[in-house]
Amino acid sequence: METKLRAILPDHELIRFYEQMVLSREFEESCAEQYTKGHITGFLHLYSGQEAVAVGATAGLHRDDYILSAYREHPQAIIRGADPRRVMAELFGKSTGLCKGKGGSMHLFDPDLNFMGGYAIVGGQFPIACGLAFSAKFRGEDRIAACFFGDGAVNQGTFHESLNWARLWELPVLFICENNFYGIGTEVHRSSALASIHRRTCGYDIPAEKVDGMDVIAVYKAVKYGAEKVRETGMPYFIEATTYRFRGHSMADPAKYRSAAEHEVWKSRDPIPNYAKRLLEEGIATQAQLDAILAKAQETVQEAVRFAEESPWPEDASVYEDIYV
Amino acid sequence: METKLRAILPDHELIRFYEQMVLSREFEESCAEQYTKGHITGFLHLYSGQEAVAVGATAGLHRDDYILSAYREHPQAIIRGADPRRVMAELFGKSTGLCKGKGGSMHLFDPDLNFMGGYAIVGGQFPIACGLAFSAKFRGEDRIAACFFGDGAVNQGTFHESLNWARLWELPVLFICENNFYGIGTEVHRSSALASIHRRTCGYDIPAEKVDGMDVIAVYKAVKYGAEKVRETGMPYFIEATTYRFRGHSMADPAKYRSAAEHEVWKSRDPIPNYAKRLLEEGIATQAQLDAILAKAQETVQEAVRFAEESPWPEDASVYEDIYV
Amino acid sequence: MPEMTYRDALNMALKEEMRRDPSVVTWGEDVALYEGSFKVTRGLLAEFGEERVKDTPISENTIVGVAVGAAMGGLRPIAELMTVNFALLAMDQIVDHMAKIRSMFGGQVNLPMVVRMPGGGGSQLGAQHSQSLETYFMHCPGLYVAYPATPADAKGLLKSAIRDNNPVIFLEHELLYNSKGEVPEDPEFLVPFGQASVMRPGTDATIVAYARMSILAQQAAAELENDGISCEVIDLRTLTPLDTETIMASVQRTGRAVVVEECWRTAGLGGHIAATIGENCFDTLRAPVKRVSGLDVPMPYSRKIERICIPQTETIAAAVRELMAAKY
Amino acid sequence: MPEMTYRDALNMALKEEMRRDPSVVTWGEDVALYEGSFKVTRGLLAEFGEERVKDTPISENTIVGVAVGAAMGGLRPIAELMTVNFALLAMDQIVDHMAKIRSMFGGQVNLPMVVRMPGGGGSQLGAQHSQSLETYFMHCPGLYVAYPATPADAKGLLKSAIRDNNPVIFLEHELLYNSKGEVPEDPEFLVPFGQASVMRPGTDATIVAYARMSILAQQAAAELENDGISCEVIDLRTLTPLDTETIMASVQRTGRAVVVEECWRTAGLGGHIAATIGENCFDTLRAPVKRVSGLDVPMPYSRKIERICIPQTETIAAAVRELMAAKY
Ligand SMILES: Cc1ncc(C[n+]2csc(CCOP(=O)(O)OP(=O)(O)O)c2C)c(N)n1
Ligand SMILES: Cc1ncc(C[n+]2csc(CCOP(=O)(O)OP(=O)(O)O)c2C)c(N)n1
Ligand SMILES: [Mg+2]
Ligand SMILES: [Mg+2]
Repeated sequence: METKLRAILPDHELIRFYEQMVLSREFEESCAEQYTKGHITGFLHLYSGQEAVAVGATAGLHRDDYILSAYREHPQAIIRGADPRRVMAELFGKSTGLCKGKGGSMHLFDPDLNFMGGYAIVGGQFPIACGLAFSAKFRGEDRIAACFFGDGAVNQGTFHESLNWARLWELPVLFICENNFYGIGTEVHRSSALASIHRRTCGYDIPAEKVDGMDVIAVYKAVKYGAEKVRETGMPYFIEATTYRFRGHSMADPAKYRSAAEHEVWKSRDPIPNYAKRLLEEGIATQAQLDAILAKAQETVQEAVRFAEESPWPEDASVYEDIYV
Repeated sequence: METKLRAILPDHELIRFYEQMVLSREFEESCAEQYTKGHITGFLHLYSGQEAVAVGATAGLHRDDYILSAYREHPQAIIRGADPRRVMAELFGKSTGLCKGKGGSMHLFDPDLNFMGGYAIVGGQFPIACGLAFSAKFRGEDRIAACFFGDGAVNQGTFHESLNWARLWELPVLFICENNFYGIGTEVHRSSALASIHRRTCGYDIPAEKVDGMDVIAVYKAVKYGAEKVRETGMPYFIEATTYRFRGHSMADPAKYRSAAEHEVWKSRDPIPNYAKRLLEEGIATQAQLDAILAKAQETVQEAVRFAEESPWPEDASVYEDIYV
Repeated sequence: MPEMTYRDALNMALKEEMRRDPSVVTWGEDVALYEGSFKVTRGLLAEFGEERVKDTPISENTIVGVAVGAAMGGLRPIAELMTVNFALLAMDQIVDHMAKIRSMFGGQVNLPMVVRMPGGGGSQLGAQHSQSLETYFMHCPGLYVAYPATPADAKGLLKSAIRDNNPVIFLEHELLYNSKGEVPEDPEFLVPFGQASVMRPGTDATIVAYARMSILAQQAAAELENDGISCEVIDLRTLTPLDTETIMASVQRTGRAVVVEECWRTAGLGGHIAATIGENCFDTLRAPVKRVSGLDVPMPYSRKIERICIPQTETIAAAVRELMAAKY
Repeated sequence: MPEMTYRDALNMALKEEMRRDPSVVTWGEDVALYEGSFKVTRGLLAEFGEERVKDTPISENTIVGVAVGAAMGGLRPIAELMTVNFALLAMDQIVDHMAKIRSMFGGQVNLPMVVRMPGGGGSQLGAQHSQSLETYFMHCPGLYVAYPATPADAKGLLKSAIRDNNPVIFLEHELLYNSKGEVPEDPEFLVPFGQASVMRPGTDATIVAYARMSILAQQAAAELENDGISCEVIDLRTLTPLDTETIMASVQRTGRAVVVEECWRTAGLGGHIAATIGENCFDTLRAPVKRVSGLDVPMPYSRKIERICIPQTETIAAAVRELMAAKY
């Protein structure tokens, strides 16, 4: 039997999870539309389906903890507190964007939020997370670095080097693998000798745990526990969250390598309606409240699009700015 | 109780092990002398102390099997069959050298012997071994690739990438870690989160075994078994041979980071005199025979030095040769 | 001759060579089941099967290294890196191994292998995905470097690369994949390495370029023609070997040269070409050799400013005009 | 001013800066207990302890990447790669991260970090251990690149590198570690970036060089003096920023230039400098700019032939003589 939600968190936090997941979904689906319209260009990797991971995980962390991720990171930034308007503006390539239009979809960053970046080189964020964790440890700060990455990233050399390093230097890193079972078109068992990813930490003596990444509460609990362990021991900890992306790898990918049946199974596990059901069943929210949350999210996203549309382009001269101090 | 040697191999092979270990040691010690005289330049990494690994392992492989190693590889080449004269000439930088003086100490190579190279980039040989194994598998050849490397190399990204790859593609690679407990001045537990190196293969689902690398017979048995497993299953296998180098990392290293006491313990485990004792005790060789073997080895090495000394330098024009076909 | 895209021409080359020689194999991230992130390997898995067409983990250094080993073992591997940007993870196997093994082992072994990679900027992919790293490969003896501009060259150069017994870096431009041109169907159609193509003859100035820059240079030359300026456009086809002869012969005639490089200007390959022209044509040069280069900045995402960072038809034309106008 | 070695000058710089600023930390393979493979970090562990001076596993990409993260977190890390050759394993963190992070994140973060690496050939270390990869770093916007020639510059540039808020690639030449010179003891002695040093004034020809090549250029100039040829020797000190002003001012006066680079000639940084001179001094150049470069070959081990592959005093002198003799 599942624990009752109220036994875990107060109502307003439970509801915030829902708000954040809905906002994430709405934001991403709006991005798809803006991409189709040609307002967003380049690569666009959407997070739809994986919301429970970012929402649950962010809630399980302290506000001071560093977060790093890959290129599928809009919701991670927004949940951490980034202004959806400035995120959208970044995707539009406007000067009001989070990174002045220099980063784009794959490179969101906000140091004030300790959101230390989206990275587009698969595996690039591993050593950087270790470095941030080292700096925190060095200064005796009570913060950890949470490093998100995909199932495809675990075969990159940096994964190995960084896990070994984090354990050896006893660094406060929480590794969070978002296992959505595919790296572009390659299913995890075709890229990993050991497809059960959390078991790969055995070679580094790093404790690991697997969690249902479609269940925001399960993710929250796992990350909260993991983050506490990291804080307590000063050592790395590893979480594998199994999840699914409802869309292709990027907007360019029709995802023909996945069967309709597989997709259906995962659709039935959509973290948003399932969580809505629990909120309703346990009387934490009414349908009217949930509808209002959706409406508000849609409004926020519309406002973000409007802001992005109306924002100015970067000045030509800006190409030479922000390179050297 | 140890198995009697004769139960394992016929006398002449047992004696050959001794000959090879003695020749290796004599060759290396002669190199040290030639380095001091300025005849050998550059980096010189000597194998003294680790002979049981190369000798036992080479005997456990088929003549067709590929061997790859790092930069501490003179004996590995010689035991495989390389002419000591041409190896010494290579170290002298002479045109008669194994690689025409272009490779030097760290880059011995002889394709006729399937000795596929000494590599000087720590970890560089891992993927290459996988590629050779793939080519053998692709053509349905009954050969495997034996890849030697040190304890320091296991933290390089290529180790991880290649182990994962070898298991995933089911490649016939025998990984042989020569754990001499130091990567230059860094002891293994200061570079590896899991200092018991063979246990690191758990994350790749590759079977592994640890063997006493100071015991030529133990190494021989382990490698023979491992190579057979690889041939049988078409899958990688991993051996960690614990050993010790009696000299510094290279001629430039006085090895002050190791205690005299530690050195003494390992000296008492010197693979050569200990094996000699067994040969004598079990009546496989007389002291006179062993003395003759030493004398012959010394003669071979002297002849190698003479050959190297008398050989001509490469022509200046040769710098442009052998780059493109 | 049929018209086809650069992408299809590459695909045709791969198929023809794999049919011709059973020791040709190919692998990379998503090249098999997914048929390539840019679909260059479409149909390969179906035709040649999973022993010859293989998906790999995301492990770039090992993708190249396994090819090095397989080539040593006598196969003719073609490794694909999903884009040239990821070659930065494989520089060790490319520069330290692929380029050096033959030479450092005294010529005892060949590496008949190709590493294919799409590259170039202009698609709003941001700093980490828009690099033009051709200088890194050209600045590495032991490698050949091909970078076709047209569909026909794409086919002919790739086939030559696969048949060559030297290790070849084969660059493809992401923005050219959909470009079209006539491509010989002949399965023996090869474009030799080290022979630049004079895309357009001219008398007033020589424009030396490669890959997409050659296409832009052609457009610039067409535009300049209207102003009565006649440009000779040389497409290098291979950066190594570099066809200095064709370049020098042209500059000797025109007396003016513009070198166009998509890569960063500072320490870029254009400097080498310009310097080589300077050394060889000192007497005949009527003006300094000009370089039109990518700006020395990490590529910004926003299309508004990304455009400025890459040579465009108009910047090339402007450089030629400046050169013509200058009085020396 | 005391005489000391280049090695000791570097060591002094490290110690002074670590004393001055507790956020300066350093790590690399064998830098702590072993005190560095070239002993540049001698005494650091003893003085600053194991939280600030750390040995690492053999994981070059991560050595740099951890420094990137630590710098982002507000420390001032100095990462040592045992030699520049191993930077090929770290190109991803160097080029894709260290060089780009500030810019791609819109200037929201600085990376005050240094990556130190010994490099250069001439020690009979063979193809994989004798590379001069300075072009790779110079050809990467977002990085500064320093490469001192003298002990005083070694100290002054390293101190500037550590204090700089930009990411710096700091190259050291293996064959200069034992070279001696006067070094200011002043802990505030800094050598600014982007200011070349005129090592020797002259009137007939300008020799532009860096690191060990500058030392050889000085020797060549001394030799040429005997033949009545007066050379100005410019040591670049930093490759990025490049002090083009000093170079151009000199060539404007002398009318002749030789660029000396230890790296491979093809697509090497010397081409960029030669081309830049060609662009800026077209009117005043009395002869083509000459390059003296490393040969375009993987370095052979044998000292007999290794020597040929690296510019030597006599090859530099010969190039100047040729330039003086040439009639244009
Ligand atoms: C080093 C590198 N290699 C290849 C790529 C191209 N690429 C982008 S995403 C991706 C798949 C990553 O899969 P995973 O880590 O599972 O993340 P997901 O996309 O599923 O979130 C690949 C191969 C890249 N960006 N970086
Ligand atoms: C990529 C790389 N990094 C660093 C070095 C410098 N280096 C040479 S040997 C060595 C230690 C290797 O130790 P190990 O693998 O245990 O081999 P051993 O020397 O003990 O035989 C190091 C760090 C190198 N050659 N290559
Ligand atoms: Mg995935
Ligand atoms: Mg060791």
